[in-house]
Amino acid sequence: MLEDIPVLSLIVWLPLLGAVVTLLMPKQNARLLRWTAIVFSVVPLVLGLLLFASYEPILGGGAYAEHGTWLSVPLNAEAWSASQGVTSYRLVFNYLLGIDGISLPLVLLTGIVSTMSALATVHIHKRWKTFYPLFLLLQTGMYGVFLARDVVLFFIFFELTLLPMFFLIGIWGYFGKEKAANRFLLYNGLGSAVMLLGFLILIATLGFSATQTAGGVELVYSGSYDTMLANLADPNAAANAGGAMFLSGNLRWAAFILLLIAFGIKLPFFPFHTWMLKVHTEAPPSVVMIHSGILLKMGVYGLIRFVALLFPGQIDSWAPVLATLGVINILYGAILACAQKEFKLVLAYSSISHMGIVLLGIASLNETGFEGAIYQAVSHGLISALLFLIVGSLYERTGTTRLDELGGLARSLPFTSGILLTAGLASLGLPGLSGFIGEFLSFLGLFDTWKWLTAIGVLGVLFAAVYVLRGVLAMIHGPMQEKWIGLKEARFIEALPMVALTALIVLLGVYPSLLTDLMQHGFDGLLKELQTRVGG
Amino acid sequence: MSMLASYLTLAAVLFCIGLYGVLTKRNAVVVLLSIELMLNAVNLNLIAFSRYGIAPSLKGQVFALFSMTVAAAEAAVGIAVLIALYRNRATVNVDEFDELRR
Amino acid sequence: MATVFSQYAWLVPAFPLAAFAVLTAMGRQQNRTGGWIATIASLASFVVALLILIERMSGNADDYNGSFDWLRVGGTQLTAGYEVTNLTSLMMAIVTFVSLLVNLYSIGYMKGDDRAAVFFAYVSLFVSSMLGLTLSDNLLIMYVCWELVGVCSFLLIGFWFQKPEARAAAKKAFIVTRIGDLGLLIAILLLFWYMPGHALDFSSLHNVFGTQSGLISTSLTTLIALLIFLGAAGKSGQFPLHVWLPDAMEGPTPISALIHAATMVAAGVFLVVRTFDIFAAAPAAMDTVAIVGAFTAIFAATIGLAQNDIKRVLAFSTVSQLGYMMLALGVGSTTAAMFHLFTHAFFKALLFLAAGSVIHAVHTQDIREMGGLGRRMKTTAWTFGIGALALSGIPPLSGFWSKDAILGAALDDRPWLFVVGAVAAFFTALYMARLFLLVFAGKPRGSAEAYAHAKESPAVMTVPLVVLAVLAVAAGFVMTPFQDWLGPWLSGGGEKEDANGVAIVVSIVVSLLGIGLGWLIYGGRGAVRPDVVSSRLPWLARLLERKYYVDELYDLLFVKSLGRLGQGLRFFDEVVVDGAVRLAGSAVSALGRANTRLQNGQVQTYGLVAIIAAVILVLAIAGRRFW
Amino acid sequence: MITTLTWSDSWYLAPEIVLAAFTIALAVLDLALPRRVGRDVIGWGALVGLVLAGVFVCWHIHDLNVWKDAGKDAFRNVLGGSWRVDNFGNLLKLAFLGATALIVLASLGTVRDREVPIKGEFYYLILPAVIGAMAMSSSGDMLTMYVGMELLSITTYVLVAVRKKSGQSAEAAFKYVVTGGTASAFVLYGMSFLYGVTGTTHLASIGQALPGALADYRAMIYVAFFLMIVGFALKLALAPFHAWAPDVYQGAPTPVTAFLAVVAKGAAMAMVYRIFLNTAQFATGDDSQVRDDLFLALGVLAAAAMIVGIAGALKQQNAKRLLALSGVANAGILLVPLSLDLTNLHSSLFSEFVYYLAAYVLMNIGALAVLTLVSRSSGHEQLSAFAGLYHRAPWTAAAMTALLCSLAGLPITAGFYGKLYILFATVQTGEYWLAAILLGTTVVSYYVYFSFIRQMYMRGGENEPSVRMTIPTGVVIWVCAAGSVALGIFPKPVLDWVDGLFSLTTDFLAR
Repeated sequence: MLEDIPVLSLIVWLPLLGAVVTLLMPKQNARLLRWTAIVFSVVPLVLGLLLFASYEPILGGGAYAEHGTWLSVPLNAEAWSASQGVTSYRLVFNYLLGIDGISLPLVLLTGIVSTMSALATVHIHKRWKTFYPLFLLLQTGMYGVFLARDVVLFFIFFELTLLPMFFLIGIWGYFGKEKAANRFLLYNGLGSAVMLLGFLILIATLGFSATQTAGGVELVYSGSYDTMLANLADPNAAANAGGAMFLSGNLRWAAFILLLIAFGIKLPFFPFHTWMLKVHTEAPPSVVMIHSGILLKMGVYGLIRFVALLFPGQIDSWAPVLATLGVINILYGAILACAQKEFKLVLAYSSISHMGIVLLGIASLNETGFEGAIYQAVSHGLISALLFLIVGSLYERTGTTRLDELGGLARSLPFTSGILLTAGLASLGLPGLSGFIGEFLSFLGLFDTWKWLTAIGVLGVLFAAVYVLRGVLAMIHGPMQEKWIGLKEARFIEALPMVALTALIVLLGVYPSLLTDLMQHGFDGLLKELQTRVGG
Repeated sequence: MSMLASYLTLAAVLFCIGLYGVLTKRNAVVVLLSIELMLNAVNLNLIAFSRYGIAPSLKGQVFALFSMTVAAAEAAVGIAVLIALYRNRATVNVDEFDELRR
Repeated sequence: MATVFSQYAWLVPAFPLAAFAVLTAMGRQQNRTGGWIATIASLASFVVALLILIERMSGNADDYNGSFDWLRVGGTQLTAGYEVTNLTSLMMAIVTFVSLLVNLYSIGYMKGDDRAAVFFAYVSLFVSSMLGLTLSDNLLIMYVCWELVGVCSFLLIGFWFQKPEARAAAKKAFIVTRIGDLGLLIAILLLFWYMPGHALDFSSLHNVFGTQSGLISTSLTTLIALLIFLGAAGKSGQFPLHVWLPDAMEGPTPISALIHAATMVAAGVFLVVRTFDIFAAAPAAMDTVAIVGAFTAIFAATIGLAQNDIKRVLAFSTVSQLGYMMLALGVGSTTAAMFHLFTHAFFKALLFLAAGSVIHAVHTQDIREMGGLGRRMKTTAWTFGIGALALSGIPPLSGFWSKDAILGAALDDRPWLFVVGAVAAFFTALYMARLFLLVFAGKPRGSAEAYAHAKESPAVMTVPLVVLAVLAVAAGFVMTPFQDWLGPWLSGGGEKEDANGVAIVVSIVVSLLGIGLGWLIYGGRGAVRPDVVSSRLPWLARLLERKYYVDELYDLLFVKSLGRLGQGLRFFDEVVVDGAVRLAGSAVSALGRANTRLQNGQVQTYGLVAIIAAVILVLAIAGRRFW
Repeated sequence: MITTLTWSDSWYLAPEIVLAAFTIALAVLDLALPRRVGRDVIGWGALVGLVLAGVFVCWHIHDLNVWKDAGKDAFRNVLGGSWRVDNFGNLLKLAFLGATALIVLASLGTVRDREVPIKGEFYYLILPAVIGAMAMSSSGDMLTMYVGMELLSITTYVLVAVRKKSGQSAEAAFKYVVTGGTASAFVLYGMSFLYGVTGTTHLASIGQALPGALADYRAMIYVAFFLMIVGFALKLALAPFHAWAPDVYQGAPTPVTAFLAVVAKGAAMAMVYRIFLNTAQFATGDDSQVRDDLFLALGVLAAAAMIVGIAGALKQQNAKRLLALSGVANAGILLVPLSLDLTNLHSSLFSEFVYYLAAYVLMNIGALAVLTLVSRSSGHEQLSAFAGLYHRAPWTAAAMTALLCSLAGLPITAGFYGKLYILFATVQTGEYWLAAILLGTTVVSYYVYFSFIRQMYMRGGENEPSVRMTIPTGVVIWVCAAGSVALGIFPKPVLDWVDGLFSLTTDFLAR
């Protein structure tokens, strides 16, 4: 049934439709706007769940893939036609959407976190009619990133998330919002510029395909991911390329490093992390939920999809570098998280630490590690979304999230505090909650190859306990200050996403097969490549 | 060839004098005159090439004629602009034309 | 024989889990009924566990194993499953029994607390995960439950969250045990990659390590064993990870009885027993276990001598007794260890509950403010006395038999450890005598008003005391040197405890000596002044009172230095990393400013710059061709 | 060979003749019309003239297509080869005419008598300027090119000074005259050497003769080209030859600023393309050193322009100066395709250039049109004039956002696609350093252009006066904004069309 409708396109474009719809609505009716946004966030989620239900790992997502040509622009063929009989020489940007075990979990994550964050937009108090279209536009960008199978399309969706985020931070943020928005824009702009250069190198050196027709040769450059994979796998590709420049060793390294940095900034890894601190502290909570919950995961996804899967040789020899970076991230983030006085910053640094675990998973270069990386991404997405949801809810009530100003909140806000504690425990990797599985799989994967590094990285788990407990307990335990006595417990619309996210975190922690089974065949190609490389 | 070389040298010197004038003279009128000097250096160049050049042809002289005409027009406009400016500022000192800055 | 009840073993943890779910869902409204829901659930668990135990005791029942797919790791499917063996059934029975009693006791103890429902929810979750830990058939699931019990312990220590001490203690408990957990985690990682077929279940471990298959080298085995022991040490409060356990006494007393005396802290011992094959294959690891155990036993016992908080004395006693169990394991006697775990569960739970009863009555934990309470609370005093005697190792109480089994095993294996154990036993008897005498005998030292208000606790609290007291007396008879029933049952008939006359005599003598000395000092006769040590050797008294300054050392070594490192990195992050970013930014703006400065409005300046630029361009690009 | 102007030749000069005729007619009309009659009618007349000229250009394109289909060369030499009708010229002419039409239309809505007292003059002087621009893009001879360049320059000198009561306007004009004159002198000086080495001023002939002259007159060839490069760098305001541009742009009336930024720059660019592609390719011979140096110099200038332009704009508070500096950067981008090697793989430089030029026309004119509106309501041209525009005129703010996205090169806009196309070319030819600089400056440009967005959306705005929109300006703004977005989403028709029309061999290599 799902195969017959363009389900992926629906997932991508429905939020945009929602954005248009909200634009047509009256300006003052916040409820109407909010519920429209919620509906348009839920529908893609439902579609994603249907996909999830019918997805067969063994078959892959081929049945759902959508192929189309978006642009086919001419490159001047005169010189070619004279020498090689090329009749058509074009640059093609495809509209390729696809799904597999790597992207499906992230699509689901996007749906879930977006929906929850849409519910959490009750904390937005002004300019709704501008907020919701941007919010929905952002969703289109995110879905597009996870579903696009053409590097240019991917890039466009990637950039498409930039603009709404800039506004969402800059208009609805807290005190230093403009600065935060600028930082976000510049840093991510830099990242996407680096990424674009990498992609262009890929297109120019891997994205070509020549078709022999009756009239002559048709030469095409395209950003199609599958074409690139096919060219990579084809040992004769360089010869087939004819005059075209094939990806040489040096270029391969250059593109690899460029993409690594590009996605590393998004991830973010040390020392490219400072931008996200400001975003975490200054952006409105529902936006940070999306930022920390989904946008950072675009880095994870990019690293796996474009760095690991496209450059098996490079990632093979750079695995120690990645693993070291991962360990640095883990410890650096964790130790700094221990030293913060502002809870949002604790969470920001903890994100850095957790993303280090993702790097470890990727550096392990085995199925376990990759699964761990994705699992960690999904789980961190849920957990950090939950944490920021609570942060928003607390900030709404207390006007601060500084650790030294809060305390004893469990007295007046037992429910919120309980959820906060659960989320904190999940964040420190407590078994039975989702955070553990991702960490475990990543460590397990890396341990096969880099035992000492893993052992050092595991220390991060200890620090995680330190900073999470330090932060969470400072807020909810201890003596309560007078002024927090009358606080009101979370409203239903706040409690709903809290409970839902908690439930998901527990579910994924208790029954991890739910996700790991999805990813089962996602890495077959790469692993085969790595094996031949290692074996041969 | 030596003939050409000397003309070219003269033209180059003239050009440089013109350029120097443009860059240093305080009087706006002199600045405009210096531009004319540069253009005239070029004219000299063209004529020299047209007479003593590698492939002598009339084209150079024609070019010089055009150039003179155009330069005249340019000078006219330049002086007109300067007059407008002088009316406004009551000075022709280039140094004082710095209201538009930064 | 067919297993009738064993296949329903999953019900045992399921009941308390259900209670937890119900209590959480219903929230705070259930302060009244909450206790009963939890109690009924643990009763149900106890019944099932008891049935299973009886079934297993009736002889040759097969081990039962059930599992389902849990997590796919690469090509390997990890399962979650449960396994019923003699060991697990025994452990299950202990846990369910103690938790039943503690639940019952808590109904009285927690009466009037407006978060009682939360308390019972936590307890139920704890019981459930503790049972899961007991039942699980592989290390990974065990690890999951292992961490869950840790969290419940953390939650319950911090139950009175408004007390800063409780918050600090909870945090400390979690973090210190987590250090041990990391060891266990790394051990699991190692096992996963080195075990054939990535198997983590206990039967495979037995097959690989127990049979000298040589699949895994001795050094690696030692490493794995030590890492597992690190985990066990964290949970069981072995030196140097013991620091959290005394602080954990900030929690409600029933919790101290249940978690920090009878069950969870014993999980470390249980873990080593479960993976004993690995230890057995690594002699060096065995030495470590034995030495650490023995050292902890004597180390904690000496500290117990100088503490003034009733629960802290008991806590150090627990640490010390756990050290005994580890000592037993280190000298190769799992039966002795399990036996002591078994008896200790009863008498230590008894001691804590009785202490709780005292605290309930006088609202203080400082023994210097007690005294003479025996007259006001007879049941409590009697039961506490029985527990103290059992702990001190006075025959024929249960503690005597189990301690004797350990000392006997130590004597057989490494006599010098026996000496250490015996000295520790002396101190044990001494501090228990001190504790009992200071609390229940003599004249009241606290305020008269408090003494007047002190009265016996309600039945719901005393009944568990009595039941436990009976068991503290009787439990030892399952394995005496004369009638050894437990040993063969647990170890499948291989191990037979030999009566060791020397051990028996020495153990009785040191216990009596300890009690006697205690009587002389604290008996109120003034034979020896209580400040005999503190006046002669003030530094020693101070050392003991300050717990050998281990906390202070850790604070200096780890907490402070982590804080300093954090500050340093913060500076680094703000100044160097972010500074580099700002520097790049300001470099660009400096270029912009240079450009702005250039635009001074002087067209001749513009021309000059242009000409200079032109010269540079020509020289750089064309000029390089000419020289 | 003596050639005379024939009727058929004048058919190929029709667009220019039309414009010239309109200039004269409108000048006469301006004189004849009584004072009290508004001069808007002259503006509309100029618009008609521009459109008519555009129709003729289209007609030429059609003619050339017919020839092409018939198998003939799709170009026409007129006046002894000094004038060429080919699609290179035609496409650029269309761009210039379109841009001028937009500017005229926008100024019809905004130029007020107080600002430009001699409005009629403004409208009819813009026409000969366009003729000059067209001559620059359509000449086959250096001489004609030079005359075209001067025609454009001299008329724009006047246009800049058109607010004759304003000291700023006159000062800007003076600076422009001095710089423009010097630039002309440099260009001309370089041309004279080129003539000296080859003995001809005909571009194609120079191209043929240069490889032969290379052996003996290498230094002179260097001199010739570098003098021209310096001259053009001044004209194009490439960094660091750009310092005059912000002053002049600021002092000139905004429509003239737009004209300078778009048409004058585009025409100079066209001239550079024409000259370098015709003469500097040195297609034969192994000695490619001089050629490489020349194109490297262009690349370096382009890079410098991108960097300095954007960096300079970073701290700029005056919106007009900011756009001037952005124009410097964009000139750099426009120059990049030319500086790249022509190879089998990469020969679509003209499509890249023309596409980005079109994008640049739209975004720059649109942005300046918005600026006119905004500065008129706030009375100044500082960035803060945009404060709260989102509240005052949400739709204009939205249009401006689209235009800024295009300027910043964010998807999916014409600016994005144009940059992408050029970037792909740089990567194809292996000029990664240029790609890196282009990308790096693009990132910095986010900051620059988003400073408008910050003002519009995140700063005050409730107290500022409202913005009064006029229909012609509104039309221009929306044409530009919609065009920017549409070109970004569907660049294919334009590029297919350009690729079908333009041919490297026909337009540059055929004599």
